[in-house]
Amino acid sequence: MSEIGIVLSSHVSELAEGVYKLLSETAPKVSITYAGGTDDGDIGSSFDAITQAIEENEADHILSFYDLGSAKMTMEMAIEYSDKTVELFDVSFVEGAYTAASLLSGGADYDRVIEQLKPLIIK
Amino acid sequence: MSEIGIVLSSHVSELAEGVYKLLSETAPKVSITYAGGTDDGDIGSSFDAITQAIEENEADHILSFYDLGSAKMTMEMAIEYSDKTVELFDVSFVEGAYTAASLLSGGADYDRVIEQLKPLIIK
Amino acid sequence: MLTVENTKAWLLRFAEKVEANKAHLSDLDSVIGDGDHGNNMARGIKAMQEALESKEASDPADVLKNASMALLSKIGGASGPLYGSAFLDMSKQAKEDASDVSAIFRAGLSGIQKRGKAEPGEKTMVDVWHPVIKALESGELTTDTITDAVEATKPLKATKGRASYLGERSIGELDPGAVSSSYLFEAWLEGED
Amino acid sequence: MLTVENTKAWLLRFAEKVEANKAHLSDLDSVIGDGDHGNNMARGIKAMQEALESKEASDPADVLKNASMALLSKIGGASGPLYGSAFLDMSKQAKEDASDVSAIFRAGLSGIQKRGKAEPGEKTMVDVWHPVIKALESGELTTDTITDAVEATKPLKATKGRASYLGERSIGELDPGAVSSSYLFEAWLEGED
Ligand SMILES: Nc1ncnc2c1ncn2[C@@H]1O[C@H](COP(=O)(O)OP(=O)(O)O)[C@@H](O)[C@H]1O
Ligand SMILES: Nc1ncnc2c1ncn2[C@@H]1O[C@H](COP(=O)(O)OP(=O)(O)O)[C@@H](O)[C@H]1O
Ligand SMILES: [Mg+2]
Ligand SMILES: [Mg+2]
Ligand SMILES: [Mg+2]
Ligand SMILES: [Mg+2]
Repeated sequence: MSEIGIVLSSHVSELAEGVYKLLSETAPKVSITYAGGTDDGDIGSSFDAITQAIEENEADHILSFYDLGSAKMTMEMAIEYSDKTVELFDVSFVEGAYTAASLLSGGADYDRVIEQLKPLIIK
Repeated sequence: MSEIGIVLSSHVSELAEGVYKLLSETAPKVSITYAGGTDDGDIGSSFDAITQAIEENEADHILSFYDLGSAKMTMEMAIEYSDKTVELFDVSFVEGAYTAASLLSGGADYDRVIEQLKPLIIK
Repeated sequence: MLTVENTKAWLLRFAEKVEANKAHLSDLDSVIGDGDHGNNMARGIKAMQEALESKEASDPADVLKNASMALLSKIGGASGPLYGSAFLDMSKQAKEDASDVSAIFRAGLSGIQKRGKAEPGEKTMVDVWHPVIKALESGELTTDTITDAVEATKPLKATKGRASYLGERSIGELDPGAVSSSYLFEAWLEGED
Repeated sequence: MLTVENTKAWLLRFAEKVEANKAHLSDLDSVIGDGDHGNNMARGIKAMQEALESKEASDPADVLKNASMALLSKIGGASGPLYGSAFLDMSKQAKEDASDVSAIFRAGLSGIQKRGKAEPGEKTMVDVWHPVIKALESGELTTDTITDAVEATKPLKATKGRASYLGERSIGELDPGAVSSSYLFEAWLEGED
């Protein structure tokens, strides 16, 4: 298992699950957890679900990715309430998370991942 | 209905469906169709499914978005075989498609959409 | 001066207004957003009402904190972490000094801005909080201040939140979060009578 | 000179090699990609075999076109549109002149490059197609040419396809698409004996 994990936060349950599948195929040894949609299954974000995704992740150092602004803000709140080190990236959601997962899975170190994420900052 | 439609091409069925849901909520009057995964439901892209998404879209002028490179190449092949005008954007998948859908739904014209997509080019 | 009683009463009046205007809030949001602000707020204030009834509160700070947690957990949209942050920071300030209401609201605004990074003029709830608090600080807050602040969001172009994706197209509509925030302040004013 | 018969026989030998090395191809892909290249190719060549058996072909161009459609539709990975484009352009060239095999393969390479925009040295199947076609054009193609081309992908850093996400980490491994392409050319050479 990679020491660094990935948490995904999306507005839509299927979207979060889909990105998880895409990443898992290429990075089976990276702990990837996700939250998508509200607690009722509507489109939106759930503080509890995001908190759970952070806590359930096997890593204590987490890189996190989100689709739209409100998933970011809810993630930020969850981060404030968590004891883990969770970094939030304003990068392209799918491409950023895929890049991080590939690199971590290939054994790249933290600095290398950060460097490769830079060109994907779009928010 | 907007005269311009949106086609999504993803490697994962849930991912395509999830982005579709995210866009539809905000842009109910834009025709949005999608293809995700292989014909067997595996991770990958299906020429037939992408072709179908293009043909089933109510618009003849289509803006298309993809997650990773191979969904792009398969989309390109489908575009060559189609009679419709389909433009492919090398932008961030979720954010680019969401931007286009929001703008089209708000009645923005083609040039405005293109201009707003420019800063999202990352591939 | 905030007390457990007047804080609860104020928030329950806020909840009533949101409930009564749920469809209106969603309609506004469907023009420049995704059409869920009314549902989001209704879900949040329902959880807030339940929390106010079921949770012990020894001081107004507790009341505000319980409200914060309910709104944060249940709203589900951008307004969730925003109202959540506002009430959390109001709670902290109320803990320090429950008598200075302006300072408490000021802390709420700074919580919203810390979270959402919006300045006045970006067509968000900040455009209600900001002028309302200024008026409150100078002892001049009336319902007109609130109504005017809401109306003033119409000509603004959104540069934060979902509406910002519309660019110029966001001009000419009220901001949904500004409207829901106006209910909070109207509910407050009604308690001041 | 391509004929309906030798084209079919060649593609069936290619199919056999892919089938026999399916696990190997996926293993290679799991190191620098997503581990599906063997499954992808196996799915594609199965559809290709079925098409070769069931579809009428009046000339070798038809055979290549049927193969193209099957691979394009069924592979499901990046190699789908790439092999699909290669066979489509080979078919077009074979329609013009079925006797010039080098020109046919050259058209296939240009189809791959038109689609995937890869130049030699980017650690893709192009790194097999390119030197093999050069050797073919100068009448010097041997199995060694093919093996060497495949081996030469090891030290390369991938800058196209999924492996490119790995950057430096892609160095030191064979490119899966280069290996599957080597089967196509080995199968061709075996027909030349
Ligand atoms: N960054 C921000 N700062 C302040 N307020 C914001 C911000 N983003 C959104 N808002 C407010 O949130 C409201 C929308 O809330 P809501 O519809 O519940 O969330 P969502 O946009 O996620 O669907 C907007 O009308 C605006 O007032
Ligand atoms: N842009 C490209 N140009 C040429 N070949 C490419 C390109 N992208 C990928 N490939 C080839 O495709 C192979 C991977 O195919 P496959 O595993 O079936 O697809 P995917 O990467 O979508 O899972 C790579 O090993 C490489 O040879
Ligand atoms: Mg909304
Ligand atoms: Mg919403
Ligand atoms: Mg692969
Ligand atoms: Mg694949």
